[in-house]
Amino acid sequence: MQQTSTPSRFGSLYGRIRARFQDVPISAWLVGMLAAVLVEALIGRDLAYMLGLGNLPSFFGLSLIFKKWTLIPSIVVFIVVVYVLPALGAVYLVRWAMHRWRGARSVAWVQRIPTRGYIIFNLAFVYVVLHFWAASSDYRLLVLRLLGVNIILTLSLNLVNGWMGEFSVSVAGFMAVGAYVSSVLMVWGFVNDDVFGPAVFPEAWAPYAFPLALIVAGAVTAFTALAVAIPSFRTRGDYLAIITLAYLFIVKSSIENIDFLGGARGFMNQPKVADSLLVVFLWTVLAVWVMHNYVTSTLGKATSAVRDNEPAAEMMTVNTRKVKMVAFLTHAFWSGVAGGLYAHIVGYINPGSFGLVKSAEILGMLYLGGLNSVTGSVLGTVLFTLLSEILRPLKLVKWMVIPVILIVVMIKRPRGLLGFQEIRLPFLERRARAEEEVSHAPAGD
Amino acid sequence: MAAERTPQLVVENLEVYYGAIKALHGISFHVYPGEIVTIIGANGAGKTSTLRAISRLVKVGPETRMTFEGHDLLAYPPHKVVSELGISHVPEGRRLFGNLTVWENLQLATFARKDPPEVIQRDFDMVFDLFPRLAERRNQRAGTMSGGEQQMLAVARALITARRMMLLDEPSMGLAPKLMQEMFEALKEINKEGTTILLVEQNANMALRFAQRGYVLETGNLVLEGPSQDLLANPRVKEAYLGG
Amino acid sequence: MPLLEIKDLTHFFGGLRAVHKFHTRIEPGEIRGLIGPNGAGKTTVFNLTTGVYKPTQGQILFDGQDITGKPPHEIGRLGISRTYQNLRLWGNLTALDNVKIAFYGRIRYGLLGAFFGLRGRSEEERRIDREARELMALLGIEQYADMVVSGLPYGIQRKVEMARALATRPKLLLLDEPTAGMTPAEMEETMEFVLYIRKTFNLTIWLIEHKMRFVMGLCRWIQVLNFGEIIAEGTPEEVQNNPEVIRAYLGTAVT
Amino acid sequence: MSQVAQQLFNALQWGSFYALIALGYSMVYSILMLFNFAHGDVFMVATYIGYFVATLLLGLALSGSLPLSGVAVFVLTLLLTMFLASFIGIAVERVAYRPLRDAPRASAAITGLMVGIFLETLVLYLLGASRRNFPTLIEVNTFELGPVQVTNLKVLTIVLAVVLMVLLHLFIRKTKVGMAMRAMSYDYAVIPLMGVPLDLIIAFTFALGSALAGAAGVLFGMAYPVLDPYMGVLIGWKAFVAAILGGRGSILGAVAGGFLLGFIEILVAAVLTSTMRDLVAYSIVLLILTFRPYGLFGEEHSVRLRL
Repeated sequence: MQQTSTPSRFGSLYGRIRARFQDVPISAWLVGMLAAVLVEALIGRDLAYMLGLGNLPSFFGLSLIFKKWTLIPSIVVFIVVVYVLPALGAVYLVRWAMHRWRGARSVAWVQRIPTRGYIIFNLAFVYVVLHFWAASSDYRLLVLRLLGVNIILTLSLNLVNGWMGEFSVSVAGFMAVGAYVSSVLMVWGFVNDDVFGPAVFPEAWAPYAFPLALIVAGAVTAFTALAVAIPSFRTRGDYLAIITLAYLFIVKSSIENIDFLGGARGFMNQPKVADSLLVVFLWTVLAVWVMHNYVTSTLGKATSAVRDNEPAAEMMTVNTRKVKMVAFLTHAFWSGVAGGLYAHIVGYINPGSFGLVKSAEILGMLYLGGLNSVTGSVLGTVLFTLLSEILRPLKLVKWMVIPVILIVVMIKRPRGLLGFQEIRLPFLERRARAEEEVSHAPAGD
Repeated sequence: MAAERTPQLVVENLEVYYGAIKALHGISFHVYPGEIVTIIGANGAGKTSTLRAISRLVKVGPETRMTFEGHDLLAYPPHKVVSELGISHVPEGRRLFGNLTVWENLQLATFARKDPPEVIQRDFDMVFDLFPRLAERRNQRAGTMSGGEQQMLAVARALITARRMMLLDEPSMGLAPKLMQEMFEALKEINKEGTTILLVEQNANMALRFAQRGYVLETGNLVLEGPSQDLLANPRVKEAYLGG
Repeated sequence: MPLLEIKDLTHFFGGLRAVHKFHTRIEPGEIRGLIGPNGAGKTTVFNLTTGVYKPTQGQILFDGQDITGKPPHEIGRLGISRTYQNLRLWGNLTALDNVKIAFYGRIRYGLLGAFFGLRGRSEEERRIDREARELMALLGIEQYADMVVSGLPYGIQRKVEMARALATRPKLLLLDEPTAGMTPAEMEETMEFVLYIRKTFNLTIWLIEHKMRFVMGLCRWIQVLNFGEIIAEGTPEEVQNNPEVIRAYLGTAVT
Repeated sequence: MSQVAQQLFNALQWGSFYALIALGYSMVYSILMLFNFAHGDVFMVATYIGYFVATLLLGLALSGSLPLSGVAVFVLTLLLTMFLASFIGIAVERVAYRPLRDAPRASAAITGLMVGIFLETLVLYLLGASRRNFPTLIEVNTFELGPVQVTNLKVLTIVLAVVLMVLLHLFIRKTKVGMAMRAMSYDYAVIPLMGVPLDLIIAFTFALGSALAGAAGVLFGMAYPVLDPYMGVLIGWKAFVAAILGGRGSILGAVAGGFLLGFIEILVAAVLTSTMRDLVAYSIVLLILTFRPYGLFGEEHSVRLRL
């Protein structure tokens, strides 16, 4: 009844920071991060020891706060010396260099790289930074790979819960189907197993077959998702939520009842094909890219039209059944792929890992980041994961703190941190626009 | 004629926003006790918003002042505007509780009243007297009645909740001309018993013949006001609202 | 040949008869009016024509083709478009996206193009973007293109809805109370606007309206509906003086 | 034959639990069009409250400080638990739903889920992982009812559940507050125009639903005395499904859905194996909802008017 429109403090703070660093290209930030990561690799361990932090802290020392609050000064020193100073130093250096050599040939050459190439270049850069950061501990590596999986899950869920405006809770069920299908395929093909017999193919092929197994897993998941997609033609909203809930329980219960899948005991022996960060990183990038493409295309935007007013969408030539189908099946496909990745990262799955709690966790990430936002999903997942890892020392209390944080965020920003908006990269947009004009000028239609 | 009386309802600088859209741009008007006043205007001009603002169902702008019999309206939550100040509201589209019977709809309207049962009973009698058809249908579900009967119930329900002032939002909507006539007769009756009436209507002709004074609302601004006869004779009103 | 021909159209909601034996023939280029009291079944007729409901009985021929029982998106593709009595825009999207999505039926890339951004897609998107902006410019609302539509003033939203309806390239445009909530001056403007779009887009128009002045000014033939049945039809003058119409609809209020 | 009758009693008993909890979901849904995802955990907390109240009263009675008979202890436990549980409901509404009343409903669903997780963790944190045993309030007796052996506890559960449902029905039909609740389920926004305080009715609805969950908690605790903080997840979600199965927001539907689910589950466990219980039960739910998208007693709500 009453209107609540609060221009948030977050927005203005974000705006101020953005204004301050608007002209810094992403690459400069990445150089900054790389600098921080390298400094950490060089002196991190020694400095941490000197400051009494013990071993190199996994998450910037933040989680140590909850172990021993007296360490706070040391942690602040550590963060400033190891991360902030090198990063800012590098950023300013790049800025200065750009200014100094403005118009120089090499700079002009960089500026001529097409946008797509530029993005690939930056993504590679991101990967390098993450790679070095994860090099120092297996724990970080594991968290990063799971983060990738969660990003795929959150974004694919956003397609249905955000762009489509439904409330799906079956994400963990989709994940389970993908995890089991891909695991069975890989174990059958490449592992000498008690249940599935000797390996069918040489083990060396496993890494190359893995993508195929994931795609098959995704496809099978999408097929099972018809159980959810078809009812969506007739009903909307809450009932669909229940149907997805029933789907989740059915999947879980089915697995428990299928003997060769190990039932409730679980399933293991997955070949180690997702141990490298690169594999997960590439899949994550692919998923984000594909889904981003879809939701920014006019064809994909019709999903939001179905959400906002279905009869009007139908009248305006939108095939609403097809749109719903695509949204659900895409959601299911990528959740299945993510499940497959998850199974091979963890190397052990059981029905218990794909319960309602998993769905609730992904929902939490999604709504924290905000609906209808690709960057929001990524941000929400990263923040949630970071928070979860940082609060790990609190043990049980963590699961009282995280809900409280989420409740507060929901009350303050009911649409999540980035609901219905994207983090814009003005630098990139300017670039793309300039390119558009150049490429389009001669055509002149 | 009303110069020395003090107004019962004073609205000053009423502003209403829906998100970024401004529905009312700071309108001011007043209603004297016992009067029938109408606000006419096109659909979307802000008539409904005006009534909803008085009933405190929508947020108003920071400059808005509203008093009712000397009380600051803005200090009252919506249900107390009804139960403590005595302003009832017949909303647009009637908004009856279709799953409740006629009698239950009326019974619910007594929720906040602290009067003894016999007083309430007298009100019920009065209402059934006014609209005998409701008495016949007291056990029928409100949702299954015809449009005209529903409109009677909506007015009856408002009469039971409170009767110092009644806000009426398009009571003629969807009524056949004959029923409309009956409805306005009944409203006249109610007014005679001492209830001030503020009426919002698209059917300007009907409204102006019924009311003593009128205001003309266009896209969130009051553009004309005056005694009904003057408005009925006004060429601009004629052209715009009375079908030329 | 009439552009739209409806024969013997009858529709029940549950046991309730909403439309009874409705018929019409609308010639290309015509502006046709449909009037009647609230609840007479006017919007139901529109909903039946556009495929929202499947008629209980009757036949609808559009452009020589039987469209009875076809789903709305196909009927939309064949060339019928509409606006709504209470705006039905996609509130969370920008005005431009509202118009662009109405190109859906004519998008020339498929799902693969949407997912993988193949070459055809960017060209098509550019075309849609350009055409949508041009359309908005013709209606004088290009400056609102990138704003979220639910935050726009009512009048602009109406025009966005019109632009959206035109983006499907209709031959027949159904307008459901196009002047609802308009001031008299705005109504005059809308009259001219309707004539303008009819000429510019070579349209046939069928409209529901309550404002007699508007209907009388635009339509040469009017049908009057009451309780789902046609109680009168004819030229504006004939309808206006028809005693049954006066009794059921116009009442004494119209002088 | 007696086997069938036996299972019938089990089904009625489980149906009673589900129905009592499902009512809480349905009542909140009918007035706010919102699923109270924390309700299962409200049931869990209520069961723990019942455990503490029962232990305390039993201790007092046994030590002789309070002259209470066994039945009196049970009745007091039930009433006190219902009373205290209602405050959990009110608190949940206050924290998770009231601040978000004008927000997108999905956001409120998230806060509900989070409150649920919070409650589970809180109980786990306060009471530790060790499972608690609900004290025996009533000596369990088995007696013959024709060819069927039943326990007095089962009969008590079923009878009490039915009594509570009848009372609820009468309350909703006959009192003004009940009328206001029904009216609100039809048109939420005009309620204040009747002079009815909206917030109070909403809080009261939550309280009522939670009190019923409290009753379910005591009865459940007596029948299945091992309590753990995640019991609300298991039983709560099933009750939720039952509420939907019956038709969202329908009181009769919640009761019917609860009993139906109880029957399906017991039937599957009896005919197949108990491990297939969830699988078959949820498949049936999926089928029912695919072909009757609005549940057994639900109607397709038109988009609700908001004044």
